[in-house]
Amino acid sequence: EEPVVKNQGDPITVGSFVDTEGGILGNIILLALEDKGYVIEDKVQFGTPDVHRNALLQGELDIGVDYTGNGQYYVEGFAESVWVKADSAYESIRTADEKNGLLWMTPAKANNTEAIAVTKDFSEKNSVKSLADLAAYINKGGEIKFITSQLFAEKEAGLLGIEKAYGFKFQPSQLVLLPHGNTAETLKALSEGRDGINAALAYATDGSLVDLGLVVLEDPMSIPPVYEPAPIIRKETADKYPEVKEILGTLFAGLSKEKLQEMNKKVIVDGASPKDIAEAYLKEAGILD
Amino acid sequence: MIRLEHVTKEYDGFRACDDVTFTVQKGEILVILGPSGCGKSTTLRLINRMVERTSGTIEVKGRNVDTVKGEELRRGIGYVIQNTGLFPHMRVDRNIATVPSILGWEQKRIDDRVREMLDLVGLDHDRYSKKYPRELSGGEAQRVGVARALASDPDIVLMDEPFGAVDPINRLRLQKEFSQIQRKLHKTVVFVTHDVEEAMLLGDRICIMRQGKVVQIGTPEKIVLKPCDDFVESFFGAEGALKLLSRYRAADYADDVHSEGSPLEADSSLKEALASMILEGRERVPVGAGSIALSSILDALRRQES
Amino acid sequence: MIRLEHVTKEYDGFRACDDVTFTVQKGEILVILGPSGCGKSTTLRLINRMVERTSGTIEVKGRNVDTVKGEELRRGIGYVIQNTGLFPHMRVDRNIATVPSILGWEQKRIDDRVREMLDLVGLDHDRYSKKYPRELSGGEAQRVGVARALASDPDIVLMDEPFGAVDPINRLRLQKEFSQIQRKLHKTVVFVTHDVEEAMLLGDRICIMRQGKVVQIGTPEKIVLKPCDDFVESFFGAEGALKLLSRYRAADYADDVHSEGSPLEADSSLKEALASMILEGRERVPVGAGSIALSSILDALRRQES
Amino acid sequence: MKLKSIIPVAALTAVLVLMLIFSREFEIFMYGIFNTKTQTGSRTPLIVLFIEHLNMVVVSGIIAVILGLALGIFISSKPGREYRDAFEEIISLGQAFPSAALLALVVPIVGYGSEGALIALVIYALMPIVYNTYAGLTGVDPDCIEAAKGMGMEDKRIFTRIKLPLAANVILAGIRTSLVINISAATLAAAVGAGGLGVLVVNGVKAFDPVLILEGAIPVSLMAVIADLVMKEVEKKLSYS
Amino acid sequence: MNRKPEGTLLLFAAAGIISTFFLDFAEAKPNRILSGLKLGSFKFLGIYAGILVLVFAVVIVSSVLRDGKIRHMISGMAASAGIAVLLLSVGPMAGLAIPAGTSPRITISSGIYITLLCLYIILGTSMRRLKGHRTLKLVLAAVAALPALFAVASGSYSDLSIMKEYQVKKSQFAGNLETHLFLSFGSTLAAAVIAMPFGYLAYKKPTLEGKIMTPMAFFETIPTLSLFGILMVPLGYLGTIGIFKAIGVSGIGWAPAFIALTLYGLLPIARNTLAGFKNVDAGVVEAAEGMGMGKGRVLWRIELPLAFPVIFAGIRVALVQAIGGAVLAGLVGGGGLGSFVFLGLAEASSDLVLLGVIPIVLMTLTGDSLMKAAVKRLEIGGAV
Ligand SMILES: Nc1ncnc2c1ncn2[C@@H]1O[C@H](COP(=O)(O)OP(=O)(O)OP(=O)(O)O)[C@@H](O)[C@H]1O
Ligand SMILES: Nc1ncnc2c1ncn2[C@@H]1O[C@H](COP(=O)(O)OP(=O)(O)OP(=O)(O)O)[C@@H](O)[C@H]1O
Ligand SMILES: [Mg+2]
Ligand SMILES: [Mg+2]
Repeated sequence: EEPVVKNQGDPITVGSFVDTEGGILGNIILLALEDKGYVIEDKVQFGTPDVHRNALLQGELDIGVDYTGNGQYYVEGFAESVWVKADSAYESIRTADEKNGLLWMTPAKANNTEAIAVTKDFSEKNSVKSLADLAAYINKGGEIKFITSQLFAEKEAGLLGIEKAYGFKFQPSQLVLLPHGNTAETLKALSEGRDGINAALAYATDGSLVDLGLVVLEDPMSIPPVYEPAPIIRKETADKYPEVKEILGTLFAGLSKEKLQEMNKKVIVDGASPKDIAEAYLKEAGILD
Repeated sequence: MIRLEHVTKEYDGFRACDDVTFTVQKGEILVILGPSGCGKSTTLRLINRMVERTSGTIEVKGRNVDTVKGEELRRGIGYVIQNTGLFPHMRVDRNIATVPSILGWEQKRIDDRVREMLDLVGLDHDRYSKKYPRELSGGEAQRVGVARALASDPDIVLMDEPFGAVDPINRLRLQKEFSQIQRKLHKTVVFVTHDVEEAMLLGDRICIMRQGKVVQIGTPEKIVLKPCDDFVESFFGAEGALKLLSRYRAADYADDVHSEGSPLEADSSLKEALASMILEGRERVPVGAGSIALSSILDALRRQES
Repeated sequence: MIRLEHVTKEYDGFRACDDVTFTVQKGEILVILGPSGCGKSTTLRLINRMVERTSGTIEVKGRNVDTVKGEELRRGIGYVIQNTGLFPHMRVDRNIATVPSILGWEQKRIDDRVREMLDLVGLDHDRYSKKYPRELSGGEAQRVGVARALASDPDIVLMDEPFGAVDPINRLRLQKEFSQIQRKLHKTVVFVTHDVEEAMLLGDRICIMRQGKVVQIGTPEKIVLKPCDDFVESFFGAEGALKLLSRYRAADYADDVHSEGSPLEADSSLKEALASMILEGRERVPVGAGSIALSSILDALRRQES
Repeated sequence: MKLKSIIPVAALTAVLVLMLIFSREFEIFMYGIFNTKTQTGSRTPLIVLFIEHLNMVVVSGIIAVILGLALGIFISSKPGREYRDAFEEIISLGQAFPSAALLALVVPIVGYGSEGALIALVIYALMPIVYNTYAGLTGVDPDCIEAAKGMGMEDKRIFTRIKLPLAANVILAGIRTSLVINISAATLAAAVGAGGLGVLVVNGVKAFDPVLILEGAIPVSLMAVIADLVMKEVEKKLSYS
Repeated sequence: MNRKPEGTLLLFAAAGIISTFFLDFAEAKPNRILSGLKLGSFKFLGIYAGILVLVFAVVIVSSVLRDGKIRHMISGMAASAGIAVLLLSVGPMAGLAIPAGTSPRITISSGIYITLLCLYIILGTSMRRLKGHRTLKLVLAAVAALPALFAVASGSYSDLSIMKEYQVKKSQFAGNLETHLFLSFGSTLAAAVIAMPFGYLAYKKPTLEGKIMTPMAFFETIPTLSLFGILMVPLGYLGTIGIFKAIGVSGIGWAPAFIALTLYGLLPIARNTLAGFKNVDAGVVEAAEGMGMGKGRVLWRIELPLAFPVIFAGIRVALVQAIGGAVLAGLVGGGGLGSFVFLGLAEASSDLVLLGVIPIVLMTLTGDSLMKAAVKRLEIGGAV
């Protein structure tokens, strides 16, 4: 039978990033809450990370989804090193954000970090398996064209750090800079070899990697931070609806990197609806029946 | 009926009207005639206070115009401007009904009035009342303009080159029709033109202006026969006298002498009678029951003068 | 000089010119007169092939117009259009120099010619040659238009209501000036107008058109005195004869009889003489050394006819 | 060009140049004012982005002017007149695509980088030029053309001596409009990786960073205003009235 | 009687044939993002492609017919038949062309769009040049337009990739469409309400013209996206204040987009308001005043009605601009169809981009032509 509505006339607004994973994670939250009788205003895939962040801070969103590593941009006073380890990253942003009235729930055990992907063929032909191999390849004068987001290219915890750590340097002509960080586009460009592109920004949970015949280069020095997705709830909302906080608390705990990859693939490659995928996951995890 | 006394209008020190004084009697047509830019329109617009004078006094129907609100004053005075100024977004009937509806007449009365006015200017109500101005020819538009100005039955009508935009052939017809209407209605009219023939044909008196000043004012005969200066004389050119002849009806100068040939039309002017004589090379042409002699025409102006 | 034979021009089956036949002699002015839309402009533009005829033959200076390229034909024929059509982006001198420079005259010759042409139409070279058309009054622009059409000294000039846009007072002056120029230059002219007085004043012969057809063609006297149908008669109105009088110089009809009073100006027309008589109520007015009698005027047309 | 009209152009150009030279200082100063947490900065120097932007605008502008003039002249000519409606429909269809969407749609066809952006910008810049060329040429007083023809000018001469000079101001006004639109529309080219000052704007919007937005927007607006003023002068110079 | 072949028909029929023979009509992709097999018209549409070629051939033949009426009747009928065939066959043929695999996609390619465009231009040209014959024209238009509606409604297109995208986004589609309409129409309305009085003021006080128009013209030089972005800061601040917060103002969402679009709409409307009032024949105003109408009455009864067609034309320009500009709201969390465009751009899915773009284009075209028609209607009673 229909559950009783628990927040009559006061819908809870749920949002997430405007990207594929945001669609899935946002819908997981949305469906889980709806199942328990909450009326939700659907702002899933609401905006870019920073728009989303500000919406949470300003109360435009009650609940959102963000990645632990993004804490480096949001809060000050932490050493860079805290962001490259899963536990310290989560702890840092959780404690810091409490002061901002945002509560970070337990993140998924899935590090959606930034990485550099190449095609399997390229990897095998030039025996490039890790970033160190790539550095050697580039320094030898090998052909390279890397498609990435502007943001990744310009941060110390991103490409600049990698270049420094592994000792190579992309020339401007070897870079295709996109103003956004969604990797569906970069990976598609890579797999089609468009404009001579043979390396691309990827996220570890990207679902299309396998289908597109791509491999991610290993990063033994772990330069980019750890990005684990976690539900975030405004303190006000949590105080008003303690049960909601309860539900969100461990909602993502069961999500593994492989699981996220698979779900992402279903959406972005197969074109499934993120909502359906989220629902299937919730059923599988026994949260929904 | 209308009295201007030492009226002056300055624009930035330039005198568009300079010490103008004249009176228009009830039922009279005063034509203001003069070259372009001499201040004719300005004088006209001073009367209904479209333009406020700099100095002087203006009385309309015995009342100083300053004692009435401008808008009210204008509602009581018909006004026809060059190029008609019909409202292009209103049909003919609504154009004509403008002032009556401002005055709050009831619908029935307005409708009747529109019909009556169209009748007066010789336009068929059914055919024209629902047309838009752009569907009218120049002459038709002009008539509607006159109908509109007369709709609220004002005693006074101001007309600023009303036939200026009409081609010469239609113009003559409109002028004649206007004469007829005036003969029925006896409005008090101030009529601005720069067309000498028009002034001759319509004016009871003519007021000649130049550079803002009134140069001469009087009946057409007086002005043609006794021009006060070269300027006035040059205005009528060498043919002034012939033009004057168009003011008189041939029948009025006829005698009982019998004459051969097809008679002139009943309301032919002396000018037409003269033309007919020259065409036929005869000193006498039949008109009505009798006939008219060349010598009568030669004497006509003299007779008029006395 | 110009010969049209059974010329017809159809627009989508509508005959703008219908079986038009006429000839214009060297040095003659033929005026085409008719109501709006009767095909006057079309006829004119057929001559210089601005419009290609549907059927019939046109000869200019004895040659079929089809044997020459349209542009070359036009370079040899002056053309004045209504509203002048001056090029607004060129100064007066360059406007006038248009055809000479197309023809490749050398600069010196062009400059001289511009000066000569401005002189001819009575405009001061220094004052006007560097003005833009928009800085000219209507009458001045009209003169420049005429100067431009005559610049390359064409034998033939086509004029399409050249004075249509000028106000009545200036118009008369321009007409008289044009008469004078023509008396000097003896061009072959086809002149389109819908103004009857203009046609009378300027035309050696008048061609009356109606609905694309030539109704009557002949001297003004013939057309006024012997109109071939009601349409032509209505065109000249009751005063046709008076208008005709403006064509004749009073001096040509004077006798040696002495008469009192101030004499008429030397080139006064019979019409002016008549006006003067009526004004003064006299049967005789002095002209030149002698005088002219009313009876001579009465006989004038008759004399002309024979 | 009169001194009075040079002064604003020179002043604005000076501001633009200063901004390009001292972009770093500008950033530091503005971050001082806004105090945002994310101080992204830019990997590529402002001057490089500016040149990319300028390059895009100039190249697309030149193509659009050539194409637009040709098309405008063609459809206002006698043989081309019958194509007018068809071309007008196609161009206005092109314009019905929002510029962002147009850019998005050319990527799958021509790939990343400036080619896609150029195509989109050309389509955008075309309409005002074609339209004004057409309006200018057909708006020439028919009396003038009649007179010219009647004086024995050939079509070619009528075109170069009469129609073109008389239509010049209208045509130039079209080019001006299209240039200003283009400078501002080129901002979106960043969305398809074509670079230009839009990189800063797009990043700034995404990062919620007003400094970046201003750093991109100010030079763009300056360019647009300068182009507008200069073209206005050119218009005055080349038109007769 | 026109002896020359008709260029427009000839040109676009030839273009149609070329596109039918040489351009791709569809792409059979193994999944949503990978490229796949490109299909030419014959491979994709089979016999129906032959019909299209036939249609274009008929148009070419008709273009040399002497009798204009018959010529345009034939070409018009051929074109609308071609449109119907193309639109109706695409759905079922897509079903047949679907490749094997877990999540295959059939995407429409440029050839179909270009062929369709050629057909529409031929149809439009024929209808425009066919004087009279209202019923025939109505039938032709119906034959050309109804199949698309029918195909969409009947689910015949459900195998097309774009419809699959729609299925996924169905729940957001109506909302985004509504937001888009609100942003574009609402901001245009707001711009009209603000700009018309300013335009009138500039008309009444010519000395103020520059002061009013220059700032409005300045907005036009700021790139749309930057204006959205710049507005986020002050609005974010405003959004913390009670009353603004209550009406939903905030640095993100609809407010910056709405305000920016309103600012862009000001210039065209104010400029046309000024021009509209200036255009009113001075003689008409003089006549109105001369008949004793007061200032207010002259404004409402005479000047405004006469100026309105021109003002309305300005509103039209502003609206078209706003419909396009509202796309960028998708970047600042303002919703609207731009969300699909940018998500599609990010996911490299041109079908998703099209899902946003096609309604926008349709909205622009219908909005534009409705407003154009309205301007014409207004002018019937008006000046000119
Ligand atoms: N509002 C105004 N401001 C300044 N000068 C004006 C104004 N109105 C008219 N004038 C000037 O006053 C003079 C007389 O103008 P007015 O309109 O009365 O002439 P008019 O005799 O009617 O001429 P027209 O026959 O050309 O209509 C002209 O020199 C004109 O330039
Ligand atoms: N290019 C054209 N196409 C169709 N009809 C035309 C064309 N040019 C003229 N006509 C028609 O031919 C007829 C004669 O036109 P034309 O210009 O010769 O008249 P007009 O006697 O010069 O008149 P107006 O005195 O008004 O100048 C008119 O009915 C006109 O509508
Ligand atoms: Mg006046
Ligand atoms: Mg004509």
